[in-house]
Amino acid sequence: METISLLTWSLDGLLGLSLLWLAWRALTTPDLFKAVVLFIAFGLLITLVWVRLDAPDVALAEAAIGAGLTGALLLSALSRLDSTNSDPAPVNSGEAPVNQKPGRFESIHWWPFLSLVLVSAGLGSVILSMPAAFSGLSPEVNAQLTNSGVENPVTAVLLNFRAYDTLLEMVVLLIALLGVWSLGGGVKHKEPFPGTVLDILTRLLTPVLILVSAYLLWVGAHAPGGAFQAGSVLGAAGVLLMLSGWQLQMNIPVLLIRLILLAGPFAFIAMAAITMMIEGQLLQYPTAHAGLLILLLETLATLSIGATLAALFLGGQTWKNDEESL
Amino acid sequence: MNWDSWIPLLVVASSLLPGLIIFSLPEDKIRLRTTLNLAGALVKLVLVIWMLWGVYNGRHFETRLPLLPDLELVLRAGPLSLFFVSLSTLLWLVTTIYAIGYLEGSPHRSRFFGFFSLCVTATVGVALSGNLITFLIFYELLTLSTYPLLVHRGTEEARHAGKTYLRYTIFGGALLLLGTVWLYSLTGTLEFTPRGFLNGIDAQHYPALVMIFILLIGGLGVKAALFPLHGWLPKAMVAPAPVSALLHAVAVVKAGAFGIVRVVYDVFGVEFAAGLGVTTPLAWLAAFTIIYGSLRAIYQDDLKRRLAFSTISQVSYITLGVAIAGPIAAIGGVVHLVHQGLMKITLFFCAGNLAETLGIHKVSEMNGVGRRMPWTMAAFTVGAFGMIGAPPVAGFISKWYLGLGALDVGQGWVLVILAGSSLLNAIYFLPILHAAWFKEQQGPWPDEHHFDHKETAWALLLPPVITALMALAAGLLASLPFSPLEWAKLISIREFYQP
Amino acid sequence: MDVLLTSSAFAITLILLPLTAGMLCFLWPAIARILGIVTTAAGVFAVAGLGWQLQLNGTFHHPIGGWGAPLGIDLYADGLSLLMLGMTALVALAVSIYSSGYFTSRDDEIRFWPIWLLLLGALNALFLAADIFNLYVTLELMGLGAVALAALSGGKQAIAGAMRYLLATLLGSMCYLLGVALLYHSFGSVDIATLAVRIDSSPAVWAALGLIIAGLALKTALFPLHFWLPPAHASAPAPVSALLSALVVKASFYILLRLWLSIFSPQGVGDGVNTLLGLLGGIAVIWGSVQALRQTRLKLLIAYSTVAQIGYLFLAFPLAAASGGLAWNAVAYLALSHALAKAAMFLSAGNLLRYGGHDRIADLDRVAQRLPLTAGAFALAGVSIMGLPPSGGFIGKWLLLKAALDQGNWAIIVVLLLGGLLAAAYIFKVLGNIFTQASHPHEPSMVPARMEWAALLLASGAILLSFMASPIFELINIGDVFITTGVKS
Amino acid sequence: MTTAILYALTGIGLFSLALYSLIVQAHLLRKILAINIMGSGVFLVLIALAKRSDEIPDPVPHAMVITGIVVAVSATALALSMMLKLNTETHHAELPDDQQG
Repeated sequence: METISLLTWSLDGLLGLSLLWLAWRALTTPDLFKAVVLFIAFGLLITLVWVRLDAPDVALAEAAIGAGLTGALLLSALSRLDSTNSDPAPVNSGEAPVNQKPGRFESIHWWPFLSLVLVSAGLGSVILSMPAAFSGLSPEVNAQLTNSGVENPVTAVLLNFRAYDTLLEMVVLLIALLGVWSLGGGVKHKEPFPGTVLDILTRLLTPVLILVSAYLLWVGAHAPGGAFQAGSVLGAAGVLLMLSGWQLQMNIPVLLIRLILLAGPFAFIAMAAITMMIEGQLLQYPTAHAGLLILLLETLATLSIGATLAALFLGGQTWKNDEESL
Repeated sequence: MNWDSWIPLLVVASSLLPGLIIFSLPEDKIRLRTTLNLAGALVKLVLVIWMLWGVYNGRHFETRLPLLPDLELVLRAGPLSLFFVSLSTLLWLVTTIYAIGYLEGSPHRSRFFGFFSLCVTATVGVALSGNLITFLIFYELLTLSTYPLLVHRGTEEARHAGKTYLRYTIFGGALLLLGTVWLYSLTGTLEFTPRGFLNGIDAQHYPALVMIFILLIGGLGVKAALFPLHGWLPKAMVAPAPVSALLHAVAVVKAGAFGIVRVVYDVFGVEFAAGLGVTTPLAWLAAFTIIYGSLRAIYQDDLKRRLAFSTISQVSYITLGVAIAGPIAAIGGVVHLVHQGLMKITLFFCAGNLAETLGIHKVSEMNGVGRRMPWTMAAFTVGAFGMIGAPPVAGFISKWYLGLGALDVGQGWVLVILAGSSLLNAIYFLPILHAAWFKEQQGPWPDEHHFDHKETAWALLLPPVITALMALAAGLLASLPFSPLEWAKLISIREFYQP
Repeated sequence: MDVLLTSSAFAITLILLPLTAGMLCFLWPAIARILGIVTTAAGVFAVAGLGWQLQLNGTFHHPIGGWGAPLGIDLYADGLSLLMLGMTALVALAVSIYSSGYFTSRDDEIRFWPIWLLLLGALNALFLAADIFNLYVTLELMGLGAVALAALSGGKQAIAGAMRYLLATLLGSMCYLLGVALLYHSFGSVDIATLAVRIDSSPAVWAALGLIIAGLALKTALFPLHFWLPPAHASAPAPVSALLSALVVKASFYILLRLWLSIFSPQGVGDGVNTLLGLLGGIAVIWGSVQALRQTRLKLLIAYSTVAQIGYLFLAFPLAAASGGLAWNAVAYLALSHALAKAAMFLSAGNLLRYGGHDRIADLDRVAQRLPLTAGAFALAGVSIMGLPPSGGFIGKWLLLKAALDQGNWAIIVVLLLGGLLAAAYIFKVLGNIFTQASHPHEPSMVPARMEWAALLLASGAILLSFMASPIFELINIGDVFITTGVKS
Repeated sequence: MTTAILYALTGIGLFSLALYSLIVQAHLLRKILAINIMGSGVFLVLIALAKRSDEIPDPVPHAMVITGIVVAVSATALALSMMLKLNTETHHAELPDDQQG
């Protein structure tokens, strides 16, 4: 039992409470824009919590994807919402909608509230009853870390011990993109000229972002970082470019875009098939050059994650339906 | 795997395969469809005769197919099953000829004959089934294959009749299913064994067995048109004549009656059932249905509805014979299975002829029809006399044995029922005959068709005459070795005196 | 060594082949149609090969990456997963053949085939997984794919239905993931076999049980949580609603069953939960059938019938404890025959919709003559849904009835019989209209033959199931998944 | 009350809070926010409980949470584009039967 000094305890308590308060405010403020901003703040705060819980990889991923990209997605969706009712009180039937009124208490639906208080109390007591000291799988991970080809345990788990999960996860990203594209023509992304400041900033930032993403990819082998974090930074770069009016999707040939999108999942499946042929076990890298293979997988994964996240941000206007050549 | 164990399956398949092929035939392939139909019927007849001869010489025909881990699909040719199989095969051949003539030029015949063959497959399956689960499967298949025939015409009235038919039969099916599974969970076996397989059950299950008996008889009573469950039969007369002839005189109704015979003899064993005290209430119910059916028949002006109510009462003779739990009454009940089939199908054929050639549907329109269609009315008369129980025709024999059997076990009141019902039969049949033969024809026939010099198409005329002759033969030549009566005696001996 | 014929080769192809084919369809939409049919056909052979291998040398076990259970992820296949894989392969083949005729416009084709093949890969991966977190990822992959397909037709109802479905499926996954978290942090592993050994009945296990069952019940649309199913399944395109009702709903039920059999029930952890699930199943059967009876549109009727049939699957939980393998065999058989029959029903509904332009039950204009194969398919599928012999549904109902009667559980007996009667009522309501003339006949548009044959073959499959019961039960019981008494290693 | 337990309880709090607003709120954007917050809650529980012993935390939950975050973002993207499509079709950002609510 680590001796809890008053300082750390108060810091954690403060962080935890503010998380809850931020979440509550984000979910109940009448103004949608304020809700999204609060949600982004919530994302940043939770990144702090991950750092506090010694989970640097997760903190990186959360900052880039959880707060950054999801926030961008929410804001762009909010801007595209039909202007008639993006304001707080949708003027559809005149009567003030129940949950929009700022009144704090009479708007609470008692029945779900009480049942959920019970549920959380129950779960809370379960958490308290769990055994204090618990090592989980870290001994096994440390034992096998040497012949996993990477030093960073999280990357080892992600790309070697549980590589099959990551393979399926790449396909999840792909299927989400296909779903977004199959929903077809959303509102055209009308981007006015970004203004010189943003334009110059983008020109300076993009190469830096790409460099950071490459570094994160490389450092993932022995320190917090890795494919997902690198990919999301790359995606952020793409989003930045698109926000500043660069019509990326117009001048890159469609087949190339699709190949990039498929690079990650395809690499995983090819690797799986090859290792199956050679070693007889799915995704069993020959220990000699496991590190190299993982790095290869990670680079391709970074590329396709970046492209997919940027494409998800673009959302509705799909690249596919303005070309019918194939 | 000698040849004998495949014949029962071949008998069932001999109408299933042509049926499936006919389903896929386009409408205009009349010649191919007719040959397929008749070929299927003839092949089945040959196989049945082969089995009759085999069983007579003591050979054993049984097909066992795996169905469930510890339950099998069993098709076995015992004396009782052969009795019913030969009836349905013979009458299917005759009815096919009749249906081909009757449906000349009407639409959707491929669909009709497809379901027609499916229905006969189900009837033959019901007859040949060796255990209760096979019986249940073919029994439900019978419901499913008769429904499309009922709604064949596609009129709103047909759909309504179909709906009532389903409401009764699906409900009956559910009762039968519950009874069968409950029995299976109690006894662990469902094989039909002469004198039943429930003798070893210990006493504390008796109330459950009574409940099971009620459930089974309830399920079968729907098709056997026992009193409270008969509502669908008169409404089902909206179907075309060959459907009401074969189905509601032979296949569907007989499957119910045959089921009751099976349950009482080969599941419970008639002594065990009598011991349980369930047979006497069944006898009362059957008796009441006989009287009720005949009473209702008197007031029906529509000819087919009158015949339908007469079927309701006649089929309950079989149940009565079985419920009296005496060896001689059993002979009467079982033999009536065939006699009633022959007589009733003749009447329905004649009704179909009258409707098809002269457009007569009402009894009141039948004045002087004997002169216009002498052969049809002659067959009708033979059938009617058989129904009343007049001596030369087969009906008399079954009533005779029923009466004798009732006296043999001291159930005197049955004689009153038999006499009363014969009287009622006379009340609703004789006026028809009188009107047909002795009254003058007033006014033109509602919808007359001329068939140059013959009274109607030969395909419509031949079947009723053949079945009338068969009914007469079953009555006159009752003592020949292969007559229905002798065969019924063989069955009854097997049920009662087998050591 | 002949790596090609080992069971792991078959299992891996079952997972990787659809995924690669999906990506190739995305890359070259022109070949999508042929690739889809070829992949699903290969899938059927792969399942057959896997079944053959399972029969030869028992359950299939493949440690991915060679790391072994607690650390790495294992693939595991026994009789139950084989049954589910076979069901998926058959329905997938029929749906693919059907869709090659259904989706004619290039735009639809581009959107349907990639997602469908990825979904198929997710389904196969789910049935082969032996790791509860891996099950979460496959569940999520399947959910997103199903939602994307449900929204394919683009109408107002379709999008609203798909949105509600997405929210429900995400909520279900979150609850499931919380359950996984609790289990992991109590026993240090997410592998089902290891968990089965280490589990004890601590409060954490109870909470995990509650969360996982709530999450998966929401995804399986068990009674109180079924609100999202009818609009989503009814407004989706016909092949999509077929695979939603037949496969996607069964996948979450499979996980529930798998976890229940191997982790929760050996410890007697869930006795109270048994009766609750049985009760909800019973209400689902009655309520679903009554709702189906009230519908005027065919696809909504079939969707509500799915809600009812799901109820049948949950009826077995209270019976399972005392009836040994019987109740579970019945559930497996009901799931298989329902999948085939329900898929056939939705496909024939799609034919009727394509042919008549509408699916109002009252005006099914003399379809028996003009679309005989579709009418036949619907009728045969209806027979299996009603549980009338000769059909797979009858065998399942018979076994459930037998299990209920052995234990004298009269409530379930009444529900089973009442469910059968209500099913007969709503099936024959449709069949009655198929034969009769509609009030105003209209100009039909022709339906490609392969679409009718796909529905008919599936429906006759459901009927043939009634004669293949004992061989299938032998297959199901490879690896004795249903013997819940002893704790398996 | 170690930090692990504290954060785990916060995770549970987030989970229930988000579940409540998912049920109550009508606007789809709020429902999507609620789903994201619920996800963060579960991830918080996963990682907090991994930190119960004081030496380096167990990396497996970390990998799981990274996978979870990526899955969450893809689900959010799909949900948002579906909401937009529903919005263009019906000019409402609520589900049909919630509209009057």
